This record gives sequence, structure tokens and C-alpha cells, in this order.
Amino acid sequence: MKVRLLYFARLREVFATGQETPELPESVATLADLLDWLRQRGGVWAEELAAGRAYRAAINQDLIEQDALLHENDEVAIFPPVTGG
Amino acid sequence: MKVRLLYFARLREVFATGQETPELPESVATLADLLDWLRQRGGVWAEELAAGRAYRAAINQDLIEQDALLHENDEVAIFPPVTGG
Amino acid sequence: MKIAVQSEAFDLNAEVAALYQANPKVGAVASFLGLVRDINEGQGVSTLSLEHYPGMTEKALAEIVADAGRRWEVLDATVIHRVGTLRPTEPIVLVAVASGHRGDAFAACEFIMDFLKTQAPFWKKEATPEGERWVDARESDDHAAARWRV
Amino acid sequence: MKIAVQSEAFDLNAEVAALYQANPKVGAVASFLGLVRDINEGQGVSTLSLEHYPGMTEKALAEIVADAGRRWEVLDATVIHRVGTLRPTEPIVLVAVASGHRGDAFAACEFIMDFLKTQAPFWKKEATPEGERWVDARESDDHAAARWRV
Repeated sequence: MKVRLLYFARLREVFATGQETPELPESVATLADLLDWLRQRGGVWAEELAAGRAYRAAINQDLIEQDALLHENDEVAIFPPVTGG
Repeated sequence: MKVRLLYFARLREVFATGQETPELPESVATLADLLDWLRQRGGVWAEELAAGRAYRAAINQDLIEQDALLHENDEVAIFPPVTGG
Repeated sequence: MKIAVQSEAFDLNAEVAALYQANPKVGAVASFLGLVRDINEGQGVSTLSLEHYPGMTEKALAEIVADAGRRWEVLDATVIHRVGTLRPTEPIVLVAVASGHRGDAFAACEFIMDFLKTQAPFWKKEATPEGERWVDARESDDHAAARWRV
Repeated sequence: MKIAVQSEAFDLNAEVAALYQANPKVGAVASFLGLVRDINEGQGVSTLSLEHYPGMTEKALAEIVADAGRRWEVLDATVIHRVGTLRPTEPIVLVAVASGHRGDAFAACEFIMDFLKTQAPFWKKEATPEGERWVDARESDDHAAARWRV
């Protein structure tokens, strides 16, 4: 399954990329699986996405919970808690 | 005792006057006494200032309660409940 | 603090900018604009005439703003109330409050409006197709002001 | 309803007038202006840079405004949020709500601000004498949004 991954703000800077379109292994079905897969990259990925770190995720531009299912061509965004206004 | 009496809005229209400076009899010491004295004029005065009618009073530009004492040259205003804003 | 009772229109941009432009501690300005509506209690309104008690009005408004400043962080505030004859869609009143943070700005602005409605000596008279009538005070306004009593 | 994310400044007069001038049912416009402060958490701020998630931002703001419209009488509303680099005293955000009565206008305006702060994907980075830093989300903002849940 292919998804479009977007990173914003501090995470965009730390990951040194704003987007990627990875081909995910079959084992990745939910957002939680995707986060596990990203953590396996180690380094800043393991660190920033560790349990207990504050970040948020959206699928197709809706804020969602970690048990959400992923679908082909979903736009998945991962970002720090928002600070607008 | 002489006081300056002011009337506003609907009461100014009904009393057909916006102000007067009456010489009050010695028996008038409080705002309640003044209201009694005005009611004795009968007609619209008795009607509009009757117990149970909604009106407000201020002495020297502060909203006050009916047992407030009057003093020489006080500015006493009587008016309907306010409706600004 | 600026308190004004005037017949002329006011400039919202200028009034609000005056609250924050010279003070970089201001992070929030809450403002309220009250407008003449073309209908009130089921009757059409062609014009609204506002009368006030000169002297007491300014004093009452200044006291309400000072009271708000004792309850919340108010860095600056402006209250402008128009008098005279106004038409539907014309602004009647502006209350604007500058604060460091939005919670204080919102609370102080709404507090000032609620007490302006119940304590400041203004009276409205409407011209309707059936003739002129003085606007009655609303019980809901007394309730709105009463909820700030703690 | 107007939702805009833009780098340019906006005209408060024009934005607020657009909410009431053509609609004589509007009796109240509550508005909020958020501004860049020159100090935050004890550090001086020389500039503030705002980043957002294009597409999601507008969608999130439209949903928040629609949610406000289900809770209160909202005749019209405008939300403008700036992005890019801003200096102290510059406006960041405008939320303005038009209603028949002031209670609805105030509540809807504050509700929209509270959820904008916690749900709309904007991020602030401050330039301070010690360098740049991303602004941390505030727990007080989560509490402010949570109080609307009934």
C-alpha cells in the first residue's frame, strides 16, 4: 500500500523532510502500525515518535486516533500539537 | 431643602418636563419621601411613580436605593429602566 | 481607557488599533459592536433614537470598565456609545478590551456589555409603522448581568 | 461564511462591515484579534513565523465555524489567519461572528477561537535573542476547548 506522508513544523525540520510517498509492507494496516514502521528507522524517527512524545496525526486532513485504518493513497500527516491563533 | 430633579426618556415625556428645582418641605428627608411628595401631585405623577411601576433613581449620578438620604443641592434623577447598548 | 458618548459614527480600525499598536504586551483584543436591527419584538423599525443622561453616563461607563479591570487583566479598553437618531445596520455601541490573553479579553468585554445594558443611563425609542415607542428593558439583560455576581 | 489563510494583513473595518452591512437582522458582532506580543514565556520575540497545513487548515476552520453554528445563532462569520513572518503588534488572527443577540455572538466567537487554538493545524516559531524556537502547545488551551464539551 502506498500512502502520502506529510510532516510539519518541528517534525518537518527534525526529519529533514516535508513529505514522502513510501510503499508500506503488508503488515501495516493502521496508523499505529505505520508509526511502528517509522520508528524502526531509528534515530530521530524512533525518538520523536516514541510513546509519550506529544504529536498528532491526520488522515485525509481529519485529526484521527491511532487505531484508524489506512487505505491506498491516503494522505497521512504527522505533526506537533498545534499552536495557532 | 432645594434639590435638582431630572427626568429622562418616557418619564420626561409623560411628566412633560426634563427638570425642575423644587423647594422641598421639611418632611422630605429621603428619596422615598421625595417620591411620596411627587405622587401627591396626582395624575401622571401618582400613576408613573406608583409602587410596582418600574423606574430607577440616581442621586448625584449614582444609582441608589429608596432609603437614601437627600441633601441640599443634590441632583436627583428619576428614569425608566435603562435600554442602551 | 477611552469612554465616549457621541452622535458621530466611529472608526473601528482606528479604535481597535489604538488599543494595541503602541503596546506589544497586548496579545488579544476582544470587541463587540451593537447594531440597529430592522425588526424588534415583531415590529419593523425605521429609526432608533437614543437619549442619555450626560455626566452620569460617562461616570457609569468608567466605573464598569474599572470594575472589569479589577476582575481581569485589562491593558486598555474603549467604550463608545452613540446617541441621537440611527437607522438599521448602523453601529450603536463599541466595547473593545485589550489584554495579554484571550480569556481575559473576552470575559472583560462581555462583562462591560452586560453592565452597560443594565447600569448605564441610555434609553432607546423606536420609530415603527405603528408610531414611536420606548423600548422596554429586557429581563434577559438583568439575568446576563447577574451571572457575574460571585 | 468566510475562511481565509493568507500572508497579507486584513482590514478589520471591511471584514466586520461585510458581516452586518447587508443584513439588518444582525444586532451583534463579536470579534477577536490575536496579536504578536514582544515577549513570550519570559523571552523577547523579534519575529513570529507561522506555518500551516494547506487544505486541512481551511477544512478544520470551516468545521469549527459550522459546529458553532449548530450551538448558537450565527448569521455570518469570518475567520482570517495569517501565515508567514510577523512582527510584534501585528495581527495574527481575526474571528468575527454576527448574530441577532450578543450572547450568541460572544459565545460562538470564543468557541471558535478555543477550537482554532487546539484543532487547526497552525504552528508558530519565534525568533528570540537566544535563537529560534517552536512555540509549545499550552495546556491552558486544551482546558479552554474542553469546557465547551457538554
